[in-house]
Amino acid sequence: MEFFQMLVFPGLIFLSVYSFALEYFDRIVYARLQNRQGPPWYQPIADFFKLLGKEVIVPASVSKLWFKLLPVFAYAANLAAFLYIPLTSANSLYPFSGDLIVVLYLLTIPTLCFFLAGYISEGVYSGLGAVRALTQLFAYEVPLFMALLAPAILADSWSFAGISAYYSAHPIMMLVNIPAFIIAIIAAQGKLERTPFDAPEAETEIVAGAFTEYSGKLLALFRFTVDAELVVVASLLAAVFLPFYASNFIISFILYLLKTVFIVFILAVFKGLMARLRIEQIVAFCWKWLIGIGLLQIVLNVIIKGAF
Amino acid sequence: MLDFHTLKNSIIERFPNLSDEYFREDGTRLWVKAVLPQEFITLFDFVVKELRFDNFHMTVGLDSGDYFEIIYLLSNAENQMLNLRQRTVSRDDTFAASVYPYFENALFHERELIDLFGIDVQGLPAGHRYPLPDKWPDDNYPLRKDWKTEFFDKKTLTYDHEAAAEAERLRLEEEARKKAAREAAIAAAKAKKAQQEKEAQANE
Amino acid sequence: MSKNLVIPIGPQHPSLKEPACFTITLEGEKVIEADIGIGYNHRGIEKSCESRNYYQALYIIERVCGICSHSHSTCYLSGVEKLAGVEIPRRAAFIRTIFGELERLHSHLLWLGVAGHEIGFDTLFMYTWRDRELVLDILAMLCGNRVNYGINTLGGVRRDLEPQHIDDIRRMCAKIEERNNYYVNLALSDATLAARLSGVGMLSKEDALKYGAVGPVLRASGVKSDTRRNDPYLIYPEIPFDVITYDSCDVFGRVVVRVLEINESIKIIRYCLDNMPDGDIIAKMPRKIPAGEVVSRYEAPRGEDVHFIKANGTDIPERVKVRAPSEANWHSMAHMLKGDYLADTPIIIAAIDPCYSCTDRAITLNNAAGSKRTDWEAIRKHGIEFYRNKGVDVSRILLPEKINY
Amino acid sequence: MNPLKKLIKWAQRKSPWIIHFNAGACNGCDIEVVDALTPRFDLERFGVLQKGSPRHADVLVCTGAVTMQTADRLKNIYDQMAEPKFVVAVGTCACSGGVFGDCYCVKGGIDAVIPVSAYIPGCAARPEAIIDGVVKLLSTLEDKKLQPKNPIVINSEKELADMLDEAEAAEENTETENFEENKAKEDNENA
Repeated sequence: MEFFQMLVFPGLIFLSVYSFALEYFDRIVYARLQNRQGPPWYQPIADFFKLLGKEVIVPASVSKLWFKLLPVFAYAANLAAFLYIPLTSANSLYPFSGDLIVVLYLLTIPTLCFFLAGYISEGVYSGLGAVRALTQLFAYEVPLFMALLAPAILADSWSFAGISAYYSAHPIMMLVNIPAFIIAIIAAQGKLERTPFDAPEAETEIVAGAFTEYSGKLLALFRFTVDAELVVVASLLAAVFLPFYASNFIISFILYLLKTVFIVFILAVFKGLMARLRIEQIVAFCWKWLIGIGLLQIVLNVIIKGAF
Repeated sequence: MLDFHTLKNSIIERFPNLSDEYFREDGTRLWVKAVLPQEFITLFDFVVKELRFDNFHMTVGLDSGDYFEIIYLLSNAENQMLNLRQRTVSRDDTFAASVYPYFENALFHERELIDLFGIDVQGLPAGHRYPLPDKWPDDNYPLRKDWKTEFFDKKTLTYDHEAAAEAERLRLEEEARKKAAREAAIAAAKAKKAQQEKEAQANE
Repeated sequence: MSKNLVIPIGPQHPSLKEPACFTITLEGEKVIEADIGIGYNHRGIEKSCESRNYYQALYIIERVCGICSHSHSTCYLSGVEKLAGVEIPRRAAFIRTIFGELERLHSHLLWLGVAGHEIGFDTLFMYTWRDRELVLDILAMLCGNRVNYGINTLGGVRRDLEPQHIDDIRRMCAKIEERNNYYVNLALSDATLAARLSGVGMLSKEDALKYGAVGPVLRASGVKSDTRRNDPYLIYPEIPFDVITYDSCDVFGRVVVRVLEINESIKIIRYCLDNMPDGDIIAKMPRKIPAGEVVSRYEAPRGEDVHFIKANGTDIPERVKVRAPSEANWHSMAHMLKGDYLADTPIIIAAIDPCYSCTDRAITLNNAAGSKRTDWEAIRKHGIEFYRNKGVDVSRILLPEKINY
Repeated sequence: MNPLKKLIKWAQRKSPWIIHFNAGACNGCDIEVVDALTPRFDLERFGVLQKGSPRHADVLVCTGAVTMQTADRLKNIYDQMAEPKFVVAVGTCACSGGVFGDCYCVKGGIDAVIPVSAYIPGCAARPEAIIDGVVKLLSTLEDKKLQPKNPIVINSEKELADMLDEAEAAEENTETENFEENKAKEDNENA
C-alpha cells in the first residue's frame, strides 16, 4: 500500500501528470492574457518527449558525472518535498511534528542544483545565470519562510496536521493570514523564477541562464523539475493557507485541485502583467517590502495568539 | 541668420586663395570646391570653431578620375548646410587629414573611406577594419571606379586583374569606334544637307 | 566575479533582431566598457547602385531597411527629382507624406513592442504588435505589400488613393489613437515599466549634440530638432504639427517621445486626408538625369536620413551614399552603455531602435581578447573545419562501429 | 521499444522550437518572423516557441542573404544546435541572395553555407507563408526516417584526434566514391 502511495497517488505518476496539466494551464492563462490562442492541451507532453529524442551535447571541459546528475537531484528533492505535503486529508504520507520545516529546506535544493548546473557548464551566460539564481535565492528565501511560519505560529505547531487541526477548529483565523498569503505568493513567484523575478533566466539578457548549455534529455529533466516545483509550491501554499479538507476522498481531492488551480491562476496573471525587474531591484524589493510586512504579520499573529 | 553672402565673404577674407568661383549656392546648401589636405584642416577648423557649423552629418567619398575627393556635410544651428571638400593629391598619394578630433562620430565614416576607397586618412584611433569583412583581401577597394564586381571571385576572394584590364581595353576600343561612327554619320548628314541646298539653289 | 568578465552579446542573441556584436566588459553587474560590433549587414549596396539605372537602383534603396523603406526611397527620389528639376504633383506629395506617417506609426508601435520584450514585459509586446497589424492592413490595402511597399516611383506615386480607402484610413486612425492613449497612460503610470526604464541609458543634452544623436534619442534629451521642421520637404511646411521633446534624457524619455509622436503622426495623416487636392499623381521624368550633386534629408522614424546622389548625365547614378539614422546614434549609445547594469544593456541597445541593415557597416569582434567560449565547440569546430578543407563533411561520415564510446 | 520511438517522432512534429538568426537581411523578414509569434498569427498554436540558445532549438529560421561576415557565425550556430535539426530559409534573400545577389560582399542564399530543409520565398515573406512553411516542414518529418543519432561524447582533444585519424583511415579506402561525390558537389555548386 505504502509503495503504491509512494509511486502512484501522491507520488511520481500523479506529480508528473499534474505538473504537465498545471504547465498547460499556466501557458494558456498567459496566452489568453495576451489575447493569443495559446498552445494545444498536449503541448507540455510533446515538449518533454521531443527533448528526450534530441542529441545530448556535453561540454568537454565539464565533469560529465555532475553535468548529468544535477537534474536528477533537483527532481528528487522536489518529489521528496511533495510526499510530505498533505493533499486530500489533514495528514500526509509521513506526518511528523516538523514536516513544514523539512519541506521548506527540501525546496531549496532545486535552486542549488540550478546554480551548480550553471556554474559547472562554464559558459559566460550560464555562469551569470547561476550567480543571479543564488542572489535571488537570498532575496526571496527569508520572506517565504516568514510568510509560511506566521500561520504556524498562530496554530502553535510546526506540522501540517497541527495547522489544519487548529484552522479547522476556528476558521476565521485564516483571514488573519491574508498578508502572509500575499507575501508567500510574491516570494513563490521569485522561487519559481517567473517574470517579475526571472532575472536568472532572462531570455533577452543572458540567453537561457543556467540552462544555456543543456540540451536533450537533461534539459527535459530540468524543465520537468521547474514544472514539478510549480506543483509542489502551489500545494504547499494550499496546505498552509487553506488547510480545510472534506471527509471523503473524492470531494477533498477536487477541493485540492481547485485550491492549486486558483493559486497557479494568480501566479500566471502575476506573470502576465509585470515587466522583469533587475536583480538588484529584486533584492531591494524583497528585503525592504516583503520582510517588513512579514515581521508585522508575525507580530500580529503573536498578539492574537496571546489574546485568544 | 547670416545669409550665404556674408558667410562667403568671411571665408574668402580669411582664406585669400579661395576666390568667389569656389562657392556654389543651391537652396539652403553652400558647396565649396575641393581643397588640398594641408589647407583643408585650417579651413575646417575655422568653419567649425568661428562660424559655429558644429553639426556633422556625414562624409562622402568620391572617385573622380585622377584623384579622390571627400565631401564633409556640416550644418549650423539655423540649419544652413555647408559642404566642404578635401581632395587627395593624386590617385596614388592618397593622404587625407582626419576630422576625428573635431567630431568623434566621424570615426565610422572615415574608417569606411579607408576601407572602400583606400584613402589614407591620418589621425584615427586604432580599431577594427570597417565596413568590409575581416577576410577581405588587401588593396581591393570596392568603391573605386576601376574595381568591377564581376571580376571578383567570391569563393577564392581574389580579384582577376588581367581580365579587368582586358575588359577595360575592349570598352575603350568600343567607345572609340562608336564615337568615330557617330562623327561619320554627322559628317554624312551635313554633306547630304549641303548637297540638297545646292540642288534647291540650282532648280530656283 | 573579481576579474572583469567580457560578455559578447551577439551576433546571434535573442534580444537583437539583427546581427551585431557588442563586447561588454563587466565588473560584477556594472558595465564599464562597451565596444560596438556592427555591420554584419554590409551588403555593398552603394556599389550595386552604380551598376543600375535610376529605376533599378530604387528597388535596392527601398530594401536598405525593411522597416523604414519608404523613408529611404522618398529621400532618394526627392534628390533625383531635384537634380532633374522635376516638380512632383501636389497630390503625389500628399500621398508620400501620408505613407511616411503611416510608416512612422507602425515603426514606433514596433519599437514599443520590442522595448517591452527587452525588459521582459511580453504582454506589452503582444498588445502593441496586435495594434500594429491594423496599420499593416491599411498599407497592404493601399499598395499590396505589408513591408517594402513600392508606392514611390521616379516623378511621383504609383497608385492613387480611392475615396473608400480614405475612410478606412480614418477608421484605423481613430482605433490607433484610442489604443495609443492606453499606451500613453500605461507608460506614465506603470510602476515596473518606470522602475526598469527611468535613469537608464543617460545621455545629457551636451553629449547628445556632441555625439551627433538624431531623432527621438536627440529629442528625448531636450533638443528640439526635427528634419521636418529644420529642412522642410513635401507638404510639411503647411502642416500644423509640433515637435515632441522630453528632457528626462533616459530610455523612459524615449518611450514617451515615441508614444506622443504616434499621436502627432495621426494628426498629420488626418490633415493630409482632409485637404488632399485632386489631380494626376505622376510627372514626366527624363531618362537621363543631368549632371550634378544633391544632398536630400528626410525625417525617418529613427532620425534624420541623409542621401547624397551624384549624377553624370547618363541614366546610371555615379555615386549614391546613404547615411541611415541609426548610424548617427552608435556613438551616443556606446557612451550610454557605460555605467549601467548588464540587465539594461538590451534595453539601451534597443532604445536607439538600431537598424543595422540601415547602417550597412561591418566590424568584427576580435576573438583573441574577447569571449570565453566553451572548449567543446572549439574542438568540435576544429574537427569539422579540419575535415572540411579535405573536402569531406565529417558530420555525414558514419564512424566505424569499433569506436566504443 | 517502438511505441516510445513513435511517440518521440510525434512529439518532434508537435513542438518545433525555433531560433532566429538574421544573416544580413534588410530585417523586413525578421519582423515578419517575429510577427508570426504575435496574437494575430500566433505560432504557439503549433507549439512553436522562440528559444534563445542554439542548444534548445530544433529549427534554425534564417533570414537574409549571407554576407561574408556572418557566414562563419551562421555555420558556428548550425554546428552548436543539437540533432535532429532543420533550417528554414525565410525570404527571397535567404533562398537565393535575392536583390543583393550580385553584391561583392554577399555569398548568396543560406544554402551556400548550411543545408536548408525548407525555403519560404517572398520579399518580406508574409507571416501566413512562414506558418505554412513551418507546418509543411513538420508534416514532412513523418516519412523522413529520423533516428536521433546516439550522442558522440568526445572528452578530450586527444580522443577527438584519434577518432578523426581512424575516420581518415576509413576515408582512404573509400577515396574513389568520395571523388565522384565531390565532383558532383562541385558541379551543382557552380551550376
